[in-house]
Amino acid sequence: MAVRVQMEDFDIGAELKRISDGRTDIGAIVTFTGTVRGGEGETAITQMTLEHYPGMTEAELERIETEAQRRWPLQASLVIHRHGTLRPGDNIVLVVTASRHRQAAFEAAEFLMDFLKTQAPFWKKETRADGSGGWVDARECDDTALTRWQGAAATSPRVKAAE
Amino acid sequence: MAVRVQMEDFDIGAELKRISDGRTDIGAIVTFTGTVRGGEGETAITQMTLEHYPGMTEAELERIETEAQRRWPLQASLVIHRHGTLRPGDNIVLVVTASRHRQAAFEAAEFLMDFLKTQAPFWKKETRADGSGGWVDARECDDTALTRWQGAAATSPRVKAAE
Amino acid sequence: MTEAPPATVKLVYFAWVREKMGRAEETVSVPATVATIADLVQWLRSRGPEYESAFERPEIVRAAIDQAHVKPHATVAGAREIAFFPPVTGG
Amino acid sequence: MTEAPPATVKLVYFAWVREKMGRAEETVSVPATVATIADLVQWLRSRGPEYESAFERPEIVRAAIDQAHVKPHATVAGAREIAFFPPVTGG
Repeated sequence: MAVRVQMEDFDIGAELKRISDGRTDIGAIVTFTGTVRGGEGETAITQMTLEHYPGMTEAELERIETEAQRRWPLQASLVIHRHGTLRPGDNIVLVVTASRHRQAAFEAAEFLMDFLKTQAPFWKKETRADGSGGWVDARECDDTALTRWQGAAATSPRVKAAE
Repeated sequence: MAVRVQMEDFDIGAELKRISDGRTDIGAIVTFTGTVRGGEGETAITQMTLEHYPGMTEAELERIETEAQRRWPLQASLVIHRHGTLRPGDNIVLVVTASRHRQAAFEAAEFLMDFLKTQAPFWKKETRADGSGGWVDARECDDTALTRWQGAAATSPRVKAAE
Repeated sequence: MTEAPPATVKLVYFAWVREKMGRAEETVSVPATVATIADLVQWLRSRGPEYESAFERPEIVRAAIDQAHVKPHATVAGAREIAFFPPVTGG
Repeated sequence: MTEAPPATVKLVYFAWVREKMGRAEETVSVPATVATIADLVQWLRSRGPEYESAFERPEIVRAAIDQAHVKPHATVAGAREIAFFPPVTGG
């Protein structure tokens, strides 16, 4: 159960090893990795800079992680988010969830990403090949994605059935 | 786009590197790893043997992967399933999906696992600490999980909105 | 039913079906009266105690023809390999 | 409104709010008539062209009090640090 905000890249294999080594109570591990997309031609992204709100970022990520743990029976969870200047293909974010059953791991990972996308204070600025660029606009569908978690019980019926 | 059925373990970090290295068209990568759970006391699992139907296994996994590619815009996908004798903590299955957006990657990974669980010809036999054990019964909730994919269009409305 | 000659087909068994059968595969001559998987199961059950045991609850035994899942009403004509196995439990 | 003395509060800005403001943070004395985030935004807009530019469309600027998201009607009394920023775009 950890959140990290860092400039350095992360090593997914090493993080998974750290989470699951020596443990026999985990049945399902889901990872989500978000990466910088490049695009092509004049509007290709050459650089992506991530600004964040030190202090609040960590607090928000911990709050979201705690809420995921409250809703699903998680054996482990991890959120790593990078800031600073990144290039196409670079990792931005890693979410890992471990549970006894796959549905809890999948749902918790999606929940973490949906809330991270709309609540964690990060802002992306793009630089494009033609010199244009600027701050990335928030996507309305990210807000829409949140609505599916409204009113969800501590454990969803589907997960309960799988226990 | 690949399926592999093997006795050897897999290295998630290496597989992810192989999928995403040098690519800038991927924005989201989801992995699912299924592992052997151990339990405790007399009923603790000491060993898990996976039997499969060579030939049909590969054919089914490819069929399921092709269907996932038809339904979601995937940049890459991978399914690795082990057979033979495994111990608690060991990896059983790896599913990787890569797409431009997170919703497609999440949904495709869940779809692959739901169909793999009910269609791919694998059978688990457990050995427990007290000498008991036997063939694992199929779980009814795995069949139930399939129903959510019925009637889904080639691309779900939620993914379409995110494009 | 026409008086067609018996068809030769390879049968393969997995998991507890294989264990109850005491063998992983065999080749049998199926009488022409056997049209579907359900017919084949019924015919196999008459062949001995190991078949009777393996197909004791035929509704839970799954089948594949030439490595593709089929239902009990699937026709077996032309099949080269027919598999019987419990519900799958991989993943 | 009571005639309370002005409260001193640290303001922090991020992303294009920071750029339009030309600074990342400042400490201001907020008159006691400012009760809510919406009041604070209205008062800030009167302080100069950079504030006017940053809060040109106040409905899209988000706020946090002491590092927790708040709505425009949130009360600012007792706040040590108030942040203004665009909708977040991480992940």
